[in-house]
Parts: sequence; C-alpha cells; structure tokens
Amino acid sequence: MDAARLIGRRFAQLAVVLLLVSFFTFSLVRLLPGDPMATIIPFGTDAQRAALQQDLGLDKPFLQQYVNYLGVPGLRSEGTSGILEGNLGRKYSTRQPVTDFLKQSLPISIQLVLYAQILALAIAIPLGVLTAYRNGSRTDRGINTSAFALLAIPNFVLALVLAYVVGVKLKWFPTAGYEPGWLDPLFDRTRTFNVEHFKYMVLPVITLAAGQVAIYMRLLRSDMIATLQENFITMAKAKGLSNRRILFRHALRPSSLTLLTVAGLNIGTLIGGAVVVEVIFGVPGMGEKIYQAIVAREYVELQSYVLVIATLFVLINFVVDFLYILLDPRIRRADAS
Amino acid sequence: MERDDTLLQVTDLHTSFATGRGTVRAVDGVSLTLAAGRTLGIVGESGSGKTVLARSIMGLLPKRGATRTGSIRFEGQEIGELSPKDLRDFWGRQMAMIFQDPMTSLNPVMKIGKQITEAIHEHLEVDRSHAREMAVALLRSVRIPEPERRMKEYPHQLSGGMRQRVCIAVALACGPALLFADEPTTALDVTVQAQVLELIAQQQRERHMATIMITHDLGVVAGRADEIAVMYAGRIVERAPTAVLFSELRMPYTQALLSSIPRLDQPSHARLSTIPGRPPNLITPPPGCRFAPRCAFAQDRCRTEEPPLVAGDAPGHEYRCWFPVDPPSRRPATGTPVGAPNGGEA
Amino acid sequence: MAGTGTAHLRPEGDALLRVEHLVVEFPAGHGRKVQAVSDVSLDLVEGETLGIVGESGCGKSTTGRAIMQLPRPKAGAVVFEGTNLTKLKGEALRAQRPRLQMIFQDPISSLNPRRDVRSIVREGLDIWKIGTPDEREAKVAAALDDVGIDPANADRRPHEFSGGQCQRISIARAVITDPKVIICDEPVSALDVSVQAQILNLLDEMKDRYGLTMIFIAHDLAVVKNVSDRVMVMYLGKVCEVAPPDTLYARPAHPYTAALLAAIPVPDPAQRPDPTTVLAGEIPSPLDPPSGCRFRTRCPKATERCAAEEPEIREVSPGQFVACHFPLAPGETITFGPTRTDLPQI
Amino acid sequence: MPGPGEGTEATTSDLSRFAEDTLSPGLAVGQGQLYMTAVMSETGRRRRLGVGAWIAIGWLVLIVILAVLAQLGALPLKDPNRSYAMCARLGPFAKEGTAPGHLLGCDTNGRDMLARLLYGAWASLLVSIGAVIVGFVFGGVLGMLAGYFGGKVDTVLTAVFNVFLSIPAVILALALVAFLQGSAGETGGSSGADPKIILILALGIVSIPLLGRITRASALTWSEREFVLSAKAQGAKPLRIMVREVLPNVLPAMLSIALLGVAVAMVAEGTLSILGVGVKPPTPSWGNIIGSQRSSLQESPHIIFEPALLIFFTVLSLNFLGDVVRARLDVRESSV
Repeated sequence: MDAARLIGRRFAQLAVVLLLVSFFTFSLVRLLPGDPMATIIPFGTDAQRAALQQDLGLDKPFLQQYVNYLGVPGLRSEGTSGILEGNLGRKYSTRQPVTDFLKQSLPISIQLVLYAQILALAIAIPLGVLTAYRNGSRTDRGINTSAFALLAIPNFVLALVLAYVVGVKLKWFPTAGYEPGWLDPLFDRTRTFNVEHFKYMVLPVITLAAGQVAIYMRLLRSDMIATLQENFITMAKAKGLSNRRILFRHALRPSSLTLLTVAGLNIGTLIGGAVVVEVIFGVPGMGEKIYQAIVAREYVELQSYVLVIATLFVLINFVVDFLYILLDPRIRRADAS
Repeated sequence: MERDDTLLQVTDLHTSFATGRGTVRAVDGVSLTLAAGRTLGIVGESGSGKTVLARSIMGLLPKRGATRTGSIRFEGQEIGELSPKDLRDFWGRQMAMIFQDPMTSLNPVMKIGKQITEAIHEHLEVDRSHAREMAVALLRSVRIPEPERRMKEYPHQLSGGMRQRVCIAVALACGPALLFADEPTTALDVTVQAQVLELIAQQQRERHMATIMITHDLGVVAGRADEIAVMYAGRIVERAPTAVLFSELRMPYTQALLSSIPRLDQPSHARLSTIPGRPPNLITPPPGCRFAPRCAFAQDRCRTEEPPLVAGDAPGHEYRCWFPVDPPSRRPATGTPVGAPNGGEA
Repeated sequence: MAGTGTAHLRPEGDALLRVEHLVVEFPAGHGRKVQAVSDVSLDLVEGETLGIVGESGCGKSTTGRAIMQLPRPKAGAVVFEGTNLTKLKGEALRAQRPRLQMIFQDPISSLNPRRDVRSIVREGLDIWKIGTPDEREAKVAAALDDVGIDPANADRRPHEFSGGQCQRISIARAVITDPKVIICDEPVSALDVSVQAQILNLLDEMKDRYGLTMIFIAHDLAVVKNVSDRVMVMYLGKVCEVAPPDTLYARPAHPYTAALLAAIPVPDPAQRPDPTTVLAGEIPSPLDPPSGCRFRTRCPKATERCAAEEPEIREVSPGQFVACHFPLAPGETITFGPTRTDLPQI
Repeated sequence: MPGPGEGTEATTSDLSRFAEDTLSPGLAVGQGQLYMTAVMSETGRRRRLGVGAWIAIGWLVLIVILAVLAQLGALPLKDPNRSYAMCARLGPFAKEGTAPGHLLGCDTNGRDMLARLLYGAWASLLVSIGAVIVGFVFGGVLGMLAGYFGGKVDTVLTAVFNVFLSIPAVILALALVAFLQGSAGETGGSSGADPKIILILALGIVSIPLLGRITRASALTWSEREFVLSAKAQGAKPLRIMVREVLPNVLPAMLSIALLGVAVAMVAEGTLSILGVGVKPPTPSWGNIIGSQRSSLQESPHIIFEPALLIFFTVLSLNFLGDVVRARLDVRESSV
C-alpha cells in the first residue's frame, strides 16, 4: 500500500526532525558563549561552581550531556533521567521541575492559539471566497485594502490600541488577567461554560487573529482567483453548474491547499505572537513563562519550553501533511519527497 | 439561405477584450450556420480567434472586460437574450464543449464519477443510482475499460487519452445537440489523437450531434468535417464544403497554410514554402486585407481596402480576397506550385 | 529486452558520434528506478541528420540529453570523435561541450528572460574566452544575421520576440561556438505551422552553412521526414526501426511504425481516416515494461515468442533495420481494429 | 511574515490570460503557453507605477532622509535625551494642555517626542535593514545552493531550515538576543558591543531559514529551465550559471521579499522592545519608545500612538511596495 508506506516514511521523517530540533535547542544553550554558572551563582566560589557544574551534569563531554538530556536508556550517565522519561530539567533558582510550569501554562497558550486560529479561518475563508468571486469589484477592493492595512498593524500596537479603546475607554472587556478555560487543569469541571473565561480571552484572541485573517484571506483569494481561471472551472461552467456549486465544490478545495500549509506553518507565528500578547494582557501562558525565563536567564527552563513548542509545531505540521493527503488525492500516489 | 434543419446561426459576431494594452478584437464579424448533425471545422493558427469564437458562441466569456455583439441563434433562440440561469440550462443540455488540455480540464480533487453525475443531476431529474448507471454507461460508450472502477478514481490516475475520453463523457452526459471540440487532440500523442478523433466521430454518428471542431491542423478536419472555415486575424477568410475547399481554394492564406505543412508524400529535404512574418496582433490589425503584409500576391489595393467575403464558383464556397489564386483544380497537373493571381477578379 | 542490438551501426571509423547500449535511469520514488532509455544504440556520420521519432514516453528526448551527458547515462558509451564522453570527468568533459550543442522545444523557456539577446548568443564565446571583445561582437552579429534576426535588435530581451524568432536566437546561440553536432529536441513543436516551416528551412540552411551534423528529435513524422537522412523510431525506451526516411515511409517494417504512419492526419479530404488502422490501448508503464518485445501488448501480430524473446535489430532490406520477430513484408498492411479496450492500462 | 499578496491587476491578468491566444501570435498552443502567460503578464504590467506606489516611495524616502539628517545633526531638533520636566506626559492635543514648543509633545520623562521619533527612525531602520541584509547574505546563498544543486545539498539545507523554522521566530530572536547580549556583556564589558549589532545579528539569523527557503524555491524553478541546461551544455561552470543565469531571475522575488522582510524586522524590533530586549534605552527606537512607555497609555496615549503610526505607515508602505514589485517583476511560478 502506498499510503501505509507514505505514513511510515512521514513518521521516520518526524523522528529525525524532532531529534534535530532537540539537538539544536540543546546546542543553543550549550554552545553559545556565556557560562551558565555565571548566571546561576555570579558571586560563587570556584568550588561552589564546580559542585554545581557536577550537579547539573555540565562537567560531562558535550555529546554525553546531550544523551543525558534525551535520557537514552543504556547510554545516559548513572542516576540521570532525560526527556524520554518525561524529565525536562529543573529551574536553576528554585529547583522546581520545569514540567510543573508546563502543565499550568501550556494549556492556556494552546487555548489562546486555537481560538485565534479558528476565529481567523472562520472570518478569512468566506471573505477569501467572496473577494475572489467578485475579483476587481468595489467589495473586493474594500476588503482587500482593509486586509492590507490590518497586515501593517503590529501585534503589540493592536494589543495596546484594543486595550486602550475597548478596554479602557469603552470598558467592554477586561484588559488584563485570566480565567481558566476548558483545557486548563484549573478549570472548574462542574461548570460547562465559563463566560468569564471568554471575556478575558476576547482581546488577546482578536489581537492574535487580526493579522492572520488578513494573511489567510489574501492567500485564499489569490489561490482562488488562480483556480477560477483553470480549465476545469470553465469545464464546470460549460456543464451548466451553478456559481455556488462551482465556487464551493470545485474551486474551494483545490484552492485551500496553500492556505492549509500556511495555517500550519503560522502556528509558529501565533505562538510567537502569543508571547507578546500574553505579556501585554497578563495571560499566564507559555509565552509569559518564556519571557520570564529569558529575563531570569533560566536557560534549562527556556530550552525545555522551546523544545516543547518546536515539537508541537512539528506535530501540527505532521497532521497538516495528512490533511493535505486527504484534500489532494494526487499526493496519495505521488512520491512524497 | 436558412435551411429547415439549421441548428446554429451566427450573424456578424464581434468579440473584443479590454486589456491593459488596448482593445483586442479577437473575433471581428464572423457569420456562420450549422445544420443539425453536421461537422464544421474551424482552422486557424494561434491568435486567429478560433477559440474565442467558440467560447463566444457558447457564452463562456469572462464576466468583465469582454464584449460580444451580433446574433447567435440556436434552434431559433437568441442566446444573448437568455438569463444567466437559462444559459446554464442551455450549457450541457444543448451545447457542450471539450477543451484542448485534458490534463487540466478535469477537477483534480474530484472523483471521475462525481464529475459526470453532477452534470446529470444538474440537468436531468434522476435519482442517484440512475445517474450512476448513466455515468457508467457513458464511460463504457467512450471506451473506458472497467468503468465501474474508474468512477472511483481521480483524474491523475488516468493517462491523457483516457482523461480526454472522460471529458467527452462529461460533455455528452446530457445529450447535447451541438458539441464544441476546441483543439481536442493537440495535447495528445498522434496515435492517441487518432483514437480520440475516431471516438468523437463515432459518438457524433450515434447521437446525430452537430460538432464544431476547432484545430490548427488542416489534417485533423480534412477527412472528418463537412465544411471548413479558415480563420485569420479574427475573421473567416475562406469557407467551403471540405472537398471544395481543398480543390477550389482561392485565398492565398489557405494555400500558404496548406503548403507550409510538411507532408509524408514529399521527399525528404523538400524545401517548404513558408509564410513570411507572423500573424498580426489584434489590437492594431493592419488596414485593408489582414493577410496583406504576409501575402506574396498583395497589391496596393490589398493594403488599403479590405476585401469582402465573396462567393466562389462552387456552392457554399466563399473567400475574402481581391486577387485570388488559381484553384488547384484549374492548375495544370504538373503545375508550378503557386498559381498566378488573377488580377481584377471579384 | 525489446529492440537491442547494434546491427544498424556503421563501421566504427565512419561515425562522428557513436552511441552504444545507452541506458538512462531515473528514480521513480520508493527506491524504484525507471529506465527511460534502455539499451539504445545509434550513430551519426558526418553531415547527416538522424531523426528520432516516437510518442511521449519513448525516451527520445532523454536519449538526446544523455548524449550531451545532461544527465549522465547509467550505462553505455557515447563516443564522439573517438572520445568516450561517458568516461570523461570535470574539465575534460567541459572542454568537449562547445562541440556538441542543443536546441530545445520551448523557445521561451530556453532563453533567459533577464538577459539581452546579444549576451545570450555571446555566452559560449564568453565562457571559452574566444576572440577579442570586438571579434565576439562581430561573430554574434554574423550569427544573428545568419538566422534572420536583425543584429540591430540584439539589445532586446527575449520576450520582445515571437516564438519563431526566439527559436532563431536559440539556433544562433547553438552555432556560435562552431559545434560539430547539434541535437534538436522538438525544435518546432511549439510553433505555429507557418512559423514551423520557416524554422525547418532555416535548420537545413544552417546545416550546410556551418557544416553541422544533426540529431533531430520530434513526435511529428512528417517533420522528421522533411529534415532527416535516416530515421530512428523509438517505443518505450527501445529502438523499433532505423531506415532512410523514404524507405521507412514507403514500406514500414515494424508494426509500430505502421501504426504511427497511419495515425497521422492527412490534409487531403480524399483520404478518409480508417478506423481499423487506429492503434488501440495505451503505452504500458515504463516502471513495469512488458517482457520480450515492448510493443507486443498492442501488436496484432504478437505471439508467445514476442513475450519470451526480445527481438534483435536486423537488416530487412538495404539500409532498413528493424527490431521485430515478424516484420511487415513490403506492401503488407496491418489491421489494429476493432479498437480494443481490454489492453493493460497504466 | 505577511503573506505575499495579490497585485492590483488581477482583473486585467484574468483577461489577458483569456485573450492570450489572440495576443501571442506565432506560438502554437501547447507547452509554450505557460511561459508565454508568464512573460505576457510581465510585459503587460510594465506600466506606470500607481499613485499608491508613489505615495509609499515618498513616505519611505522621507523617513530615510529625516532619519539620516537627524543622525547627522542637520535638523534643528531638541536633544532627544534631555528632559523638559515641565512638559512631561503632555501631548500635542492633551486634555490638560499642550507642551509648547514640542510639536509632538513629550514622553513621560519630558523628552521631546519629535526628536526621539526622528532619532528612533535611524535605529529602527538600521536594525531592520541590517537584519534583512544579514538574512539575505546567508539565507540567499544557502537557498541558491540548495535550489541549484538539489539532491543531497538540498535535503540537508532544507532540513536545517525546517528545524530552525520549527521554533517560533519571536522566541528564537528573544533567545538569541538574550544569549548574544550575555556573551557580549561577558567578553567585552557592557559597553563593548553595540546592542544594535546584536539585534541585527539576532533578527538576521532568525530570518536566514525563511529567506533561504524562499530563495531556494525560486532558484529551484529557474534552475529547471532549459536556458540553464543550455548554459551547462555550453560548458558554463556552476558558479557562472548561478550568478548569470539563475540569480537575475531570482532577484525580483528576493527584492520583493526583502521589502516585506524589512517591515517584518521592524515589527520584530518593536516586539522585542515590548519584551525589554530591543534597542537599549536611552537610545530611542520606535519600538522601544512604545515598549518602555506602554504603561502610560492611559494618561498620555500620544506617546504610544505617535511611534505606532510611524511604524504603521512605514510597514504599510513596505508591504505595498513589496506587493507592487512582486506583481510587476515576479512571474507567477516563482512565487512561493
């Protein structure tokens, strides 16, 4: 079976990419100049430093450190545990396991990014189809110009403007804080729908989604316009099909392939955007934790966060690959390389 | 002139496009008639407007920027007066079209079966299973092996020839009275071309369907069309029943076109007669006869005054030339390849 | 394997270019390989034109490119003026390059859109630092003049020229380094008939003027016949038949050659297309080619022997070589119909 | 990265595509058509720039000139670092009264906004343009190598690009700045390395995989063209082919991406400023004016809105020009 082979191959690729990502994040911390000891105990004695170094495993050769970090059974040093055992290391300062922070903050960020992505696609797809169909009309130009303007507003500016206008002046939504939502372990499971949660999420989500709406819409529009010029669309017209059928049954699916890819890749942008948005709106998600880790020079913590995000990103794009196969039958048979 | 079984009558059709560089008059005053069940071949080089002519008749022009004037009557019905909805009803049921490139004329992400049944559902009141049966029968009739299995396949799983067969099946799905075949075999290999042309001819016989076959290759229509119209720069320059055209041609362009094709019955390394220059662009066509700048027989009059389409000796023969060449039938058997122009005729 | 052998090659000393047992492989995914050209041999005597003809997928273009070592063949020898190109590496191969040149099918894609015509044509001289700048300029102007492009227009970019003119520029570029051999890969198939004749005539002129030896690859037999001294018919990566063009066209010996000839539409209304000569079925997948003779799955004359044993090329009449167990006798006709649909599909 | 958008000429391209059969005489239908379309749209678009493009160019030129003049001290500006305590927080149209003599008001410390904005323009432009140059020098070369040679080179480079891309750009930039600052602080003391150079390096490194991938995609399509094969057949060496045949065709795409890239880098500098690692105060940049003073949004919104508007118009102009360049020079196949 071609499909099975393809899936197997994708899994192998996934493993390789994850390995490379882990190695890269690891190297970033170890290879870049700067002694972690200097940050942890800047005024410690040499003996203190050496002890800490041993404690953290930093006295081992570089590759051994990496193996320990991964926690490869049989290869890792005595008494250490690594990622494969679910150990993402501890904070330098408090010696708390990083996983504790992850459990709290990751769901919050996932919620935020998910809401933003859904909102962006829900607005962008109909607008993209509409503007492509009415290509060149006044509606198209109006929407397109707005999208263009939206693209030029940086996230942080939009966040501040929204906070100022909607939050401060109009007082419609809170401008800072967070209330647990359905993904959050702190969520009160007895309640089915937490309005407060969404109230706190409105401004961060709009901020995050705004730029994406413009990107997705313009992308779908231009792909749709190209598709509508394809011969098979003329053929569909010549069959006497209705415009609605041509647009949604014939044109949308082949046009949505790039959109899908970009939506997958944009998860990275969204997570990046989430850092700023969380900091500005005081949402205690991963972004905020990353920010604090950088400020506090908690490199092990940072390294773990980056690894988790990169893994998520790779996994999501792995899923996107499969959606792609569903959407485009041509890939099922063709060589995937 | 109109016969009883006239299916299509096009009178003085003009189609132009507003582009960034000016107005392109792609079709400029074309009139033609076609009887039910007959085949009209439209021959021309790229840029002659033949494809735009077919699409204008169908009404398949872009929403904006294209202007069409003139009358197109199909079974007496003026097509320009149809509402968009009526026109959609017309497409597929009365007139259908197959396109040049079978690789891109089928939706790549939709199963073959669906692409046929959706046309059936759109026009005929039939239930799912009946539509399916019809589609399988259609695929079988266009000689696609294992039609049931093919119904579930996607276009990319078929070869070019097979895809063109599917396109023909789609076009025939609702039993159109007129089929436009726009360079249906240009993208195909020569043996596949023979298969597809044969298939179209056979379907046409079985269904008593009229066909307009558009091609750049006189060979494709020579043995198959009842009548041939030669187009140059947006106009019909010569038209005649097929046999008449080849024996009585008067228009220098038709003659040049015919003699510039390398032929198997010529010895190898035979020097080909060529047409100098290239076709004019249709934003600023040359004044007078549009072929004059490339014509070996052009005189001053040709460059200033455009010749009308005049009747030839044989019935149904018309051509557009001030100084027509001697027809092949009147040349001496051993004759020099090019007949001397008859000054002052017409 | 189908159609092996070197019986059609002339004595080694006579040949300017001699290709023996050429094999070209491409990766086909999942670690599989597809042999686009398997065991093809051919030779060129100085001053002659070899036409290679066949349908898409027969490996004709790949053969041409493999001779150029772009890409390098998997096996076989390409002996050019006594040097085996497949054994050359790096600088030694590069030094041979200007002696062998190529002209491509697509006139637009084969010229760099961002460079002017002068620098495109001069490229070969610049690479090899031939002559002083003034001499180079003069040579470019002369080459452009030879192909019918006004050297005054040399500052323009390719998109300002028509397809036919771009092809002329390609020819000028190919001859600028005084090559011995030019490989023309479908040089006229993208052009309109009226322009095609101009280019074919030009190629013939250039051949004389520059003392060229040519390989002319095309899918159109009539075109190939017009320019060739010897024609080689290919099918699915193999040689079917090699013969002088007039012999080949008068009495094809390979059933596939006969099918190809019969499929060509003739611009003569008296010759009605004959459905019984239409070759049925499709070209098999090159990933899994038929055993024995590769044409046997579509050949009405095929027997068990054709499946078991690959035919060797042998001489059936003076100068006519065929790779077939049961070649057609002179005057023998072959019937392919009724059109079969039960043949293997890709 | 803002998605590459549609030009304003979609309608006409739609038409010319349809009418192309009638516009390109002499070339038969068939394989030539695609390229013809490409070339057609290119020539069809070689027309005057629109009003929008001129406004965008005008704005960018103005900003660049003002930034340079301010940096050279050729403008009668106030000292951007001097506090006029009386005017602190007062904007041009503030409720409690305006700051006289300060055209655009003052910031929380009473520093003249106009001076800070114009000096800030220099820092913002320097960082964003520098970052794109760094990104293109490395990303462009790597992408070109991957696209031209293909095969193993391509596999390895693409894998490296993808690994880099799997880390969100902002986070990577944040981490890089933190590390680079840390190392610079250690080796050369706090005054050693110009923090702007660290920013340029960090943002440049972050953009390498993205620009590399875009260049690769473009180089790949062009390397498959027959004129490249023809150059090989004439004996041209790879470097010559890459520089003379492929690069000129890839450049338009790169130019358009570079314009967008400058916009993205400018926004990124702002983002990093919000997170406290942008251009180091007191040196002003548009980003760090917003970043360091964002708590004053409620009482003196002008401090935030003035640089925000400057960023908005500059990014808008860059995006717009990027689009225009793409639509005018870049043919369809090479868009990523």
